[in-house]
Amino acid sequence: MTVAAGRVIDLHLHLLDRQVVDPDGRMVCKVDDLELELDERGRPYVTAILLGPRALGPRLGGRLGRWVAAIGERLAERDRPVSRIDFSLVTDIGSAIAVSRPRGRLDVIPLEDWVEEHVIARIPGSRHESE
Amino acid sequence: MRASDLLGREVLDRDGIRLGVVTDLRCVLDGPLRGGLCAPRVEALLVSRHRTGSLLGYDRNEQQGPWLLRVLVRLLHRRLTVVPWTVVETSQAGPLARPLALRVAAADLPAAEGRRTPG
Amino acid sequence: MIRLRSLVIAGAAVVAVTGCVAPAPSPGAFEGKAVQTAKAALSSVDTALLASATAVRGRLPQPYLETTLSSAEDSLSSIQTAFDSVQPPATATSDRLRDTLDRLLSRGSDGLAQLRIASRREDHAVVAEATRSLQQVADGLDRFEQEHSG
Amino acid sequence: MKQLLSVALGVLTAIGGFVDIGDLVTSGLVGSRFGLSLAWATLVGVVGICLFAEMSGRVAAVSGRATFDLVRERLGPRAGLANLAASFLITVLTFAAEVGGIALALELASSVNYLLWVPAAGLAVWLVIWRVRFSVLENVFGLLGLALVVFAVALWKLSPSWSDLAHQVLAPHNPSGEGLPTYFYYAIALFGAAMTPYEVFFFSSGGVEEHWTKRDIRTSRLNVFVGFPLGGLLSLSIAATAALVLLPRNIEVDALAQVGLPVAVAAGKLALAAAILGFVAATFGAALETGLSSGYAVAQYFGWQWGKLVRPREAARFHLVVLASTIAAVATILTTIDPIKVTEYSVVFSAVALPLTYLPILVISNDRDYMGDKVNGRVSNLLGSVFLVLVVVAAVAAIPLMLATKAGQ
Repeated sequence: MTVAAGRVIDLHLHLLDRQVVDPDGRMVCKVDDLELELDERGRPYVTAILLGPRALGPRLGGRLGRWVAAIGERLAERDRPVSRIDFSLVTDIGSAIAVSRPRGRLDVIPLEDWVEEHVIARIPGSRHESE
Repeated sequence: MRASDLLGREVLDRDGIRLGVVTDLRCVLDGPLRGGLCAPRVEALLVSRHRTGSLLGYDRNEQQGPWLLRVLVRLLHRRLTVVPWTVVETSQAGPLARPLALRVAAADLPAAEGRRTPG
Repeated sequence: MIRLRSLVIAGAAVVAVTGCVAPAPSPGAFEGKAVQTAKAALSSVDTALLASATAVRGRLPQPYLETTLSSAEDSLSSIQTAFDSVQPPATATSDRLRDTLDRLLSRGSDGLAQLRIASRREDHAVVAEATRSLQQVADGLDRFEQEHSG
Repeated sequence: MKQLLSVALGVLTAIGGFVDIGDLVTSGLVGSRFGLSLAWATLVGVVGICLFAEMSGRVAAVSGRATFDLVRERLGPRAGLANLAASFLITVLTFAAEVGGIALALELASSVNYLLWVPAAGLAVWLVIWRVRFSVLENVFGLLGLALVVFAVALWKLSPSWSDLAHQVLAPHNPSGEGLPTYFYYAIALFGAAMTPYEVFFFSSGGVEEHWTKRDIRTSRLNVFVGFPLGGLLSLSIAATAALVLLPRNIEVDALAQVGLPVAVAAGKLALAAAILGFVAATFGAALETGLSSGYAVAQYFGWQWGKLVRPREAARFHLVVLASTIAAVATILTTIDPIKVTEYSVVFSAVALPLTYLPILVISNDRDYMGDKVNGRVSNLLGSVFLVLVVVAAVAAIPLMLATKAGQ
């Protein structure tokens, strides 16, 4: 599905909770929430994809949602804002949302990097493809 | 503002009558050009009595099968209203009123057409 | 949604609890429990008999035989423990019922132990003897079940 | 020719991969207690899993999205998370049952207590997931699982009255003098054993990993429509041998050893060795599938990189979940809880959780935004709706029946 200007989409049905993939086909994250800003005529438009527990938590709602958000807060480096991918990087809206920058250079998933470095990389064989 | 700030919000019409809750944001890709795409701009709110089952898509698509599910979901969403963003009260700037208030009466709003969403 | 999860957990908890033996309140319920016990015990004894007979015909490898016999023994012993932990109602009939069944279960346990030991030693004479005794236990359990199931 | 071979391979692995510890235990148990009078439940379950797997395979091929991606998209993050929690717990419970099954099968071959085999089995499963390529593991264990065909051979050697067996299947009645609740409780267990959700997670995730396209839909259909029913026949053979050998001797299956006994009675040592090989392969293969599926479900919900085609480092959180599930599964069995009981609960809870994944797949396979012209046809939708009702009825009835019958006692 390619996107033409003027196409109509329903944000919740067609954008939220979809998989974000990078140009190498690697999975980046889910669209946990969307950042909106008002244009000069007071109409909201999408400026970024928000991700991570601090974006997902409020959408879960209730006590569980607060927990998720609080855990995200604890894990995040101090003063680091909620992870976002600017909408200018989005190249396609289909069954997945394509972005133009490789996962490694988006710097939005610190937990994956931490698990990779401190757990998985220490297990022998983690650098090789399967045989 | 986040999309989730709008979704699930109650909507009242000019006379304070409850219309339902926001189940989705209908957007047109004609916002400011950012990168390769125009940013999706919120054109209208989809307002229904309940949130349950709205994501299944049957409330917006008359053809989608199977029959059994379509009937069940549409029963829940008998009244899906499309509220153009232009009639949403945003004058008091800053954070949007909670619940959302409209500048028109419920009766003046068009019911959603049954045809599938373009996309 | 939270409800669903708690339902699953509650379900698992109830299952865990009801799996234990409840005290038998009435003579009728006690008899029912005894019949259930006899039926389960018969299953264990007959399993051992079938495995042993198949091995005698040279159709069952030794490790398989040993595993089958010891698991039959384990399950009979837990059946007996469960039955013995039930408080019988204070009637002469219930006491007689309990004595009869308990004797059968004990003879079954002895027979199974004997069969397992003899099978491991491949002592054919003792295997034959244990088989005969277990066959009697099986007949006894079968009769017990017939007599007491309404 | 090469294509024909690969199709044949796919079908054979689908047959061998169909049976797992849940099918082994439930089929043996039901056969020994109810004869073939519950065969209809297996047949219904097989039709259901064909339908379900075909839809999710088609969705994977057309949209490139696996099952749990869609669960979150269609149910939203909140209901999706509750769904994830339930599905994940049941998948890990099934994983534990499979690990227990491997250990029990190895005990049958060695007479070394199964508890000693459990850590080794868990380690082996994890190593294979960590190091071995997807296609290799799928093919090897699927093909070895075909050894279970000895149950069909044993059935034939028992030379039963076929008309009598057919009568039991076609005119179902409850022969055992056990209550109707117990009868229907085991009907749901058989249904759950055939339609386990993890099979669908695995099947659709595999399709996405192997980059299925519209052109692969036909192959996937062939695997499903030929492989699964033949796998179901294996299940029925197990039930039939139990019905012929164990039922008349008052033996009610409560151990894996009893399931294999009819094979020894009918066909001797060599056949029994094949049966044990089949047990090990079927449970090992299913342990791999459930272990991977636990990772798939979590990673797909949260949008993490998952899969076996990338280096483990590139799917770090996915591999962490798989590792944690493996440890949890091994720990569960090491509590000395009876693995057969774990299996019995896992198939019933599978039936309880089934609507959670079935519904989103049914919806998406009708959605033209995803599927284009590959949406469900009339027949698929008719059957799909019938099964939606069945799946919901089974899920709702399962827990009350479990309580009423004290889990089938």
